[in-house]
Amino acid sequence: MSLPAWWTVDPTEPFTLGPRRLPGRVWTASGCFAYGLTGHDIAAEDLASPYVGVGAVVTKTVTPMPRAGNPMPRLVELPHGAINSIGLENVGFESFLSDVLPDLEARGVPTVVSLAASRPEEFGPMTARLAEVGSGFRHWHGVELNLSCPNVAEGGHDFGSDPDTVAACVAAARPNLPDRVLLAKLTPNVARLAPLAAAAVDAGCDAIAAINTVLGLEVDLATGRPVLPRRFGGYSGPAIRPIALAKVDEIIRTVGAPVVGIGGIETAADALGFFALGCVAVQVGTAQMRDPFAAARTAAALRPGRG
Amino acid sequence: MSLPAWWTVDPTEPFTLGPRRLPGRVWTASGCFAYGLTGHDIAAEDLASPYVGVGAVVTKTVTPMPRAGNPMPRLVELPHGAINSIGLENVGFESFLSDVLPDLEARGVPTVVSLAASRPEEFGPMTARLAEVGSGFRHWHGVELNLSCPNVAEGGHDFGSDPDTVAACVAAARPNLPDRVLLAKLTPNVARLAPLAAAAVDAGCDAIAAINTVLGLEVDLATGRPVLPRRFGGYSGPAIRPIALAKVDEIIRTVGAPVVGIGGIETAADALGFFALGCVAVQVGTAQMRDPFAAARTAAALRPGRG
Amino acid sequence: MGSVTPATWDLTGEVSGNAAVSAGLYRLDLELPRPVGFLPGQFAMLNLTGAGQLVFRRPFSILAADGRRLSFLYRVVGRGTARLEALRPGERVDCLAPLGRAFPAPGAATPPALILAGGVGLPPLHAWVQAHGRPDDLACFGTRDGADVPWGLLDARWHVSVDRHEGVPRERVAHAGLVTELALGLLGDRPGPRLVLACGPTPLLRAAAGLAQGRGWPCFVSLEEHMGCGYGVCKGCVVPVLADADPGWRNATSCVEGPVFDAATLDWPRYGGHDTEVRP
Amino acid sequence: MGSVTPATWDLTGEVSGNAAVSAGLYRLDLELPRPVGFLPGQFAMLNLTGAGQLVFRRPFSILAADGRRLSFLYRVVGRGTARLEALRPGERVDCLAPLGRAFPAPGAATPPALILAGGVGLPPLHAWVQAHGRPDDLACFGTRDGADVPWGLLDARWHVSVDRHEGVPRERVAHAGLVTELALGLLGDRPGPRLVLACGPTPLLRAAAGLAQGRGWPCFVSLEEHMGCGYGVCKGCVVPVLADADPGWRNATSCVEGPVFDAATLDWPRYGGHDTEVRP
Ligand SMILES: Cc1cc2nc3c(=O)[nH]c(=O)nc-3n(C[C@H](O)[C@H](O)[C@H](O)COP(=O)(O)OP(=O)(O)OC[C@H]3O[C@@H](n4cnc5c(N)ncnc54)[C@H](O)[C@@H]3O)c2cc1C
Ligand SMILES: Cc1cc2nc3c(=O)[nH]c(=O)nc-3n(C[C@H](O)[C@H](O)[C@H](O)COP(=O)(O)OP(=O)(O)OC[C@H]3O[C@@H](n4cnc5c(N)ncnc54)[C@H](O)[C@@H]3O)c2cc1C
Ligand SMILES: Cc1cc2nc3c(=O)[nH]c(=O)nc-3n(C[C@H](O)[C@H](O)[C@H](O)COP(=O)(O)O)c2cc1C
Ligand SMILES: Cc1cc2nc3c(=O)[nH]c(=O)nc-3n(C[C@H](O)[C@H](O)[C@H](O)COP(=O)(O)O)c2cc1C
Ligand code: FES
Ligand code: FES
Repeated sequence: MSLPAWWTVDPTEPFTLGPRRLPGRVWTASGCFAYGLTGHDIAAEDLASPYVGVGAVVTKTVTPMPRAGNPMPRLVELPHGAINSIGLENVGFESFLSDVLPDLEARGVPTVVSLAASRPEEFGPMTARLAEVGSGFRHWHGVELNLSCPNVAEGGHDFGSDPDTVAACVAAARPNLPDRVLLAKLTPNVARLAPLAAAAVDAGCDAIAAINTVLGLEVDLATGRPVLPRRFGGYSGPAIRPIALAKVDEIIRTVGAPVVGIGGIETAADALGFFALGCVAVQVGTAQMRDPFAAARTAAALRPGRG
Repeated sequence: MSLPAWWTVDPTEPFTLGPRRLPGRVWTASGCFAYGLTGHDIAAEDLASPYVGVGAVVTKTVTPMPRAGNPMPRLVELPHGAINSIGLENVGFESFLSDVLPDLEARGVPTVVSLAASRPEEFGPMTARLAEVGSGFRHWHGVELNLSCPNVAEGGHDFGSDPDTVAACVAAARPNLPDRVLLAKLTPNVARLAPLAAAAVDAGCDAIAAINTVLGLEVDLATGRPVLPRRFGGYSGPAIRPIALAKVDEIIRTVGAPVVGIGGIETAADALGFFALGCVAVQVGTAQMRDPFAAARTAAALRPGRG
Repeated sequence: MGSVTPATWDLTGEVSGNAAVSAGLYRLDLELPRPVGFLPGQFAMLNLTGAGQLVFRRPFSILAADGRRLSFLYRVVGRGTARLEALRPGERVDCLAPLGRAFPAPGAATPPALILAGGVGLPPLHAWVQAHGRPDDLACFGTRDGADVPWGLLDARWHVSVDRHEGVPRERVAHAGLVTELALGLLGDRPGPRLVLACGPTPLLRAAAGLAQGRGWPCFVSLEEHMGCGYGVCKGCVVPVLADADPGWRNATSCVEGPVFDAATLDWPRYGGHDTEVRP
Repeated sequence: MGSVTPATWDLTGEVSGNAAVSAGLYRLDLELPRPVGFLPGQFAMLNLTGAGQLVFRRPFSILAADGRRLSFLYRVVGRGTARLEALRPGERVDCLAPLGRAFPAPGAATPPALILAGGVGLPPLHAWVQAHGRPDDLACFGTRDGADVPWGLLDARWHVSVDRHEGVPRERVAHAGLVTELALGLLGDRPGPRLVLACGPTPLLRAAAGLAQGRGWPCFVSLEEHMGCGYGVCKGCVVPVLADADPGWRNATSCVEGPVFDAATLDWPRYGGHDTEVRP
């Protein structure tokens, strides 16, 4: 793809977001790149590692306690995307702090930590502990509050759809993160995102991350039953990109807050659409699961004079 | 596709919905097959006409006054669907009554009339006039209230997202249609469809039609601007099928009302997913625009012993 | 005219030929399960089958019909035409045809034609010349440079103009400049009237309409709107035409009321038009 | 073992061969831009390129590696494998390989192997026999009927069992019944222990694990879970393994901690397993 004339930014160069300089504008989305690669590395002919030029790895959402997640199958491919009901399987906050985060720091992986909790207040102590452990860390850049995991709550409806709760979550976390970026990740499964975004921004977050997965369902035609044991799941991938663009546009035009765009980004062209609307950065999710170099190649292809 | 064992219904046979016998369970969706074919006919080798086995043509939504619709471009293909901002271009209620409906009756096209208005009360007089003109008609089977056109109202948010208004629309129409089926077509651009569906059913409609298009946006990368002059449009086609299935399932399981499933149906397999969840009928929209025989072939392929 | 229009068929054909006929133009030949007729100016909606299937078919003017074969000329500008170009003989293509209004057939009283074809606007007018061409018609084709011209298709009846001369075969003639300039030059002071028929980029259509209007000549143009369905059901292809009733114009469905319009009936100031550009 | 595992590469290869090797099995050969190593039991994540690209790659055990060539055996069961089957030489395929844990390589103290391969579970064990096979190993392959057996791949070391005998070539032998029955028959009262290695339908894996557990033999099975990423980042492929900590089990990521597991570590009652079925 030849880059359009209006595109002049190099997304592999550092930029300022809230109180923080981040290494780049193309990130990997939470839950789609785990806690980065662990154990094994992966190489390609054009790029030495999947991290090249990637601005941040948003780690898999961690919860106060470890979670085994939902029963299998919990990730199913659809013709134009995927639906998942992983159910936030994660190692739990404490072992994340003791094992995962120090390892990411040691390996120099630019990291944004995704957190979820069942009550807004919990984000206070969690971010406090995080700030403590990560105080000296140079590669830990901030926190993304996952206020929107449709596949945890039954039927996919969660506390992230109420402005007051959103504000409470952000307010609980902000004071503990004076020098790190704080993002609120919102659910698209609401009539209007703007009020939620406005509440998050007023409560002090630096940017909105949107969107999380869209509530979806697929049927196993052989049995006539939903393919996921929990019926519903989170719909992601190329199919939801136009929905994400609409939500992002709604936020940018009505709230004016910095937005990190997420949803169906597979290529540099897809990412450009989000940047065109005014996103300060983007995240690659489902495509990163398919192609370990998806985010890295997207970033590389968006370097002016390179595309 | 070989039909699964659980599927035993012949969708080309009449079935009862509310006060009415309808000719079949596979319909064409409003706005995707105009007022049926006009002037020219279309033939194929397997089927003599696009109407064969089709239960109903839901006509393009008509409004009290004629509308020219939105500026061009107003229909754009996306990789896995389409986004439209036609803006309800239509001939207007009066010429629909005088020219279109009698013609459909004369040609024996099974018809469900889609109506929209800007105030709930308007559905009263409209359905009254309709019942008057169509009193003797054998092929006019009912009315679908379009409470959900995201591309008319600015930003795509419309009165169809408030339960009381939905109830008022249905209540205004019901008394005038004692012997015709009455459907309420709802917008998916809300957090929960169930309350809207419940309101419509309590107010007396026979079935819920879901879903209408999903709010979406696409960017023209050459200019960096949205491809549609109105920025937002209605997203339709295969990409939204899993979203439609989720919404339909929500309604069926929480309200228990009969549902006519709509959203991304291109093939018999797609339709089966909706029937598996309990839909009494389905509508083919975007696929019908591409393939005049989409609904007819879907119906034919779903006849047990034929598939 | 709708009455004499051949029946429309929804058929799946097999590619029997798909090759370049010039630097920028490809010819696609489809073998259909049965013959379909067409009138010059009518089009087909084509789509790929299988994984390459597009959400919407794409409109292409019919170049020629010969028994069960239907032929097209196309230019690669985006997703769909790129997939068309990759088709190999034997692969299947969905074809809905014929569709739309044709260019008028000349009657005894019809003045000689002045034909203005620009770039990929050639096929419908080439078909018209094959079907209705008369000795004193004047057929002009214009494109960017000599290499873009499908010389093999253009017999002596066709006059060619190009912006850049390179690529013009030694034995062929190509004039410099716009196709309208070429036409006016050839007309010289020969008396009118002329039946003006035009297909190509919007500027060419505007020029043709202006030229005809100025002289009071009849003029028909073929518009290339984005299309969803191609058979009149989506209203995604409308163009503004003059109307008696308020507000003095109305939307015409270009796939059914067009693509060929009497230039005098179009609301030109309100018409946006658009030209196919290759996407970045 | 992870340490000795060859490096994982994300490469785009060219199809150099793609043909049926039995009624139900196809062999795919990919020419990669560079050689990649593998250990028997490891797999690759494959995807098509262009319009046929899938949202997720598909996991396939590596049958063999020869220089820059990587080979696979596959069965057509759905969307992706149907597209694989349509690939012609020269077409491009994305290949992420090698991935996952391999079957253990035998050491001096390792007892002779008892190999149980069912249907499309053959490739990793065929690779193991090629790499590590010893004279007193016992290799058994079972499938539905004789026509499904890739006879060309199976040398004299392989014993074959089929449910239905038709399709068995005159010069070859095939026993009737389940592959586990065949194995037990061949074992007769020869003394154990055996290193049991199994890959195939879940019932076969359960039988293999039971057989080994009853005799206190070591047993390794390769599980075929649905996979999203294949490289450990999505948690869509988990299987339950026994754990000391509460609640006595945990999810293991089968693409990274597997697909080969020590049968004794799996929480069999909790394991759903699933077999690839052709979708209606
Ligand atoms: C009645 C009619 C007859 C036509 N006849 C021919 C013909 O004989 N040969 C030929 O090469 N082309 C013809 N066209 C144009 C052709 O339909 C488009 O070039 C084609 O649809 C582009 O498809 P795509 O997927 O490659 O491009 P897209 O990816 O869809 O778009 C690429 C570019 O093409 C433009 N475009 C998309 N659809 C259309 C459209 N329907 N009309 C005009 N521009 C469009 C877009 O604005 C964009 O700039 C005709 C169009 C119409 C309406
Ligand atoms: C580690 C591993 C190694 C494998 N090795 C081989 C091999 O060497 N040869 C071979 O033919 N197959 C192998 N498989 C199975 C192969 O991955 C699936 O058959 C393939 O993904 C199906 O893709 P599809 O698009 O054709 O089917 P889909 O349309 O995706 O599904 C069709 C059917 O296949 C089932 N299915 C889908 N994905 C998987 C999966 N990952 N595992 C099992 N069943 C699945 C579905 O439940 C459904 O019944 C392996 C699987 C794994 C996990
Ligand atoms: C398998 C899977 C797991 C996910 N897990 C998380 C998660 O733990 N936390 C979170 O905030 N989002 C999670 N997401 C959502 C993604 O981060 C992203 O918001 C969404 O998938 C849309 O982007 P995409 O279309 O590029 O995938 C997950 C998505 C997938 C597909
Ligand atoms: C071009 C276009 C026009 C439409 N017009 C209407 C309309 O007038 N009234 C209405 O209720 N729905 C309208 N719809 C929505 C469809 O009826 C249908 O609900 C939606 O497209 C989802 O179904 P699909 O994915 O099969 O297209 C329109 C959709 C399209 C694509
Ligand atoms: S393209 Fe659909 S009405 Fe003309
Ligand atoms: S398939 Fe993604 S973690 Fe195993």
